Amino acid sequence: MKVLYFAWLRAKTGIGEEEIALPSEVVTIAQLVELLKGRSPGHAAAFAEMAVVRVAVNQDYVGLDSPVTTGDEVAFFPPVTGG
Amino acid sequence: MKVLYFAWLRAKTGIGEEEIALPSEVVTIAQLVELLKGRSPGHAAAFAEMAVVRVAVNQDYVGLDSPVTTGDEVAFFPPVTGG
Amino acid sequence: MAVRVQREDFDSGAELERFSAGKTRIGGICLFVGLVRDYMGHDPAAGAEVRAMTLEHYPGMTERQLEAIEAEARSRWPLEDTLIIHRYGMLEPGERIVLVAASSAHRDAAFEACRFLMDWLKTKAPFWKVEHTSEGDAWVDAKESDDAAAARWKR
Amino acid sequence: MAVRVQREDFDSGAELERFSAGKTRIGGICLFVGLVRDYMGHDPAAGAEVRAMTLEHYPGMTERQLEAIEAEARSRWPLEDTLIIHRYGMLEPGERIVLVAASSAHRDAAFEACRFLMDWLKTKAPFWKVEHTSEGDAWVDAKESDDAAAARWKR
Repeated sequence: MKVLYFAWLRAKTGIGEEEIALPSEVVTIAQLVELLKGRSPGHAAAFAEMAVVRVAVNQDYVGLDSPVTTGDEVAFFPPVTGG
Repeated sequence: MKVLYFAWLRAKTGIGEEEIALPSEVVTIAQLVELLKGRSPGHAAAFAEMAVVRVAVNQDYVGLDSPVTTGDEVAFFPPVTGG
Repeated sequence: MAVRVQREDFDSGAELERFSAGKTRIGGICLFVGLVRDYMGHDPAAGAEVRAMTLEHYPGMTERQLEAIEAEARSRWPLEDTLIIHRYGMLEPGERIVLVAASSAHRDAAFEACRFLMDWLKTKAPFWKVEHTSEGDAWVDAKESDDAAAARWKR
Repeated sequence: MAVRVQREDFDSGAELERFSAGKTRIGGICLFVGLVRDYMGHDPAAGAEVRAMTLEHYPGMTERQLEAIEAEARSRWPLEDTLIIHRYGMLEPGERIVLVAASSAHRDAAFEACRFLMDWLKTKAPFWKVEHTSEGDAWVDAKESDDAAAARWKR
């Protein structure tokens, strides 16, 4: 699974993109977040306040209870500030 | 007094502008309209339906009960259709 | 802050560029350009073909009213700049009639002021259109929808 | 109907001209251009000076979201044409960030669609700004006022 980080989530994790081997028990975004938090203190910091984290699966917005599978592209980022 | 006509009021009266000697008893727009109606059948036709006639005195919109004096510039025209 | 009433066409692109050039305090510019349509009324299939239109106006009062509308917009919103250009004379389908623009630090003010300028201009600026159509000439009637649009801004 | 996401600047005047050229069925074009401001927050006197900003985005998702926003606008209003251009990369105060435009036979549709495009873009298109200020770099926070503006169009 490809995981992407943007803006301050990228700054906190220290990476823009990583490949994750998805354990079979991880089937939702919320479970994926718990898994990712354990990867580094930076990851834990990035996901400390989920109210300000937005999630996209395959480039569409989804909620934390949304399903994920191993071929998905999952992106985490703050509320957008374009325009 | 200078009286101006625009759009179909100009077309109906047949004139764009005329000088009027204002009788002393004519002190409101409504009285002026009655006076002008008598000038020609075209004038009478132009003022037949006052609901679709707008009035400006010295280039500001006014109502029919507004006062007029001899030095004023009075304009009659339909509801505007610019833009 | 400017009002221009003119027979000749204007360069809407150049006006827009001029509006933004060197501005570092404005968040946005909202601009509207009105063009001549080639059919009468609301339905292209039903309305007679418009070959041209002539815009008559009341010189002096037009500028006065447009300046008052512009001043009203600037009293209602925190605007950096405003511009109104309106043409008169004979215009063919596709030609520009009017340009209004407003810039502000914040986009809501720019959008609202621009729309306000158009809505008030439509019901207050002394212009009249006569359409030269395939069925003869016809003075354009004022629209109730324009009165309703202007009434939105009453207060 | 077009969406462009690009690093380089665009010619807003030329885009506007292209939007109107040869169009005889549209009553009006509404266009909005957003520029980089040189101060943080809402108050030029209180906010730190912004020397530049960098716009990051999510390539692929950005285009997808902008196309969805454009399609939504066209489903809501009878539009002749729409355009969204959004830049990314480092921008200095006064530079153009975004252009949205909508044309329609009727001005209300053009105004509303243009504002809708901006309001939805502001809350849905995956762009993030980091401001390079006299007090260091700072990610721009999303604004509640933008959420409120987008919520206006809920239905």
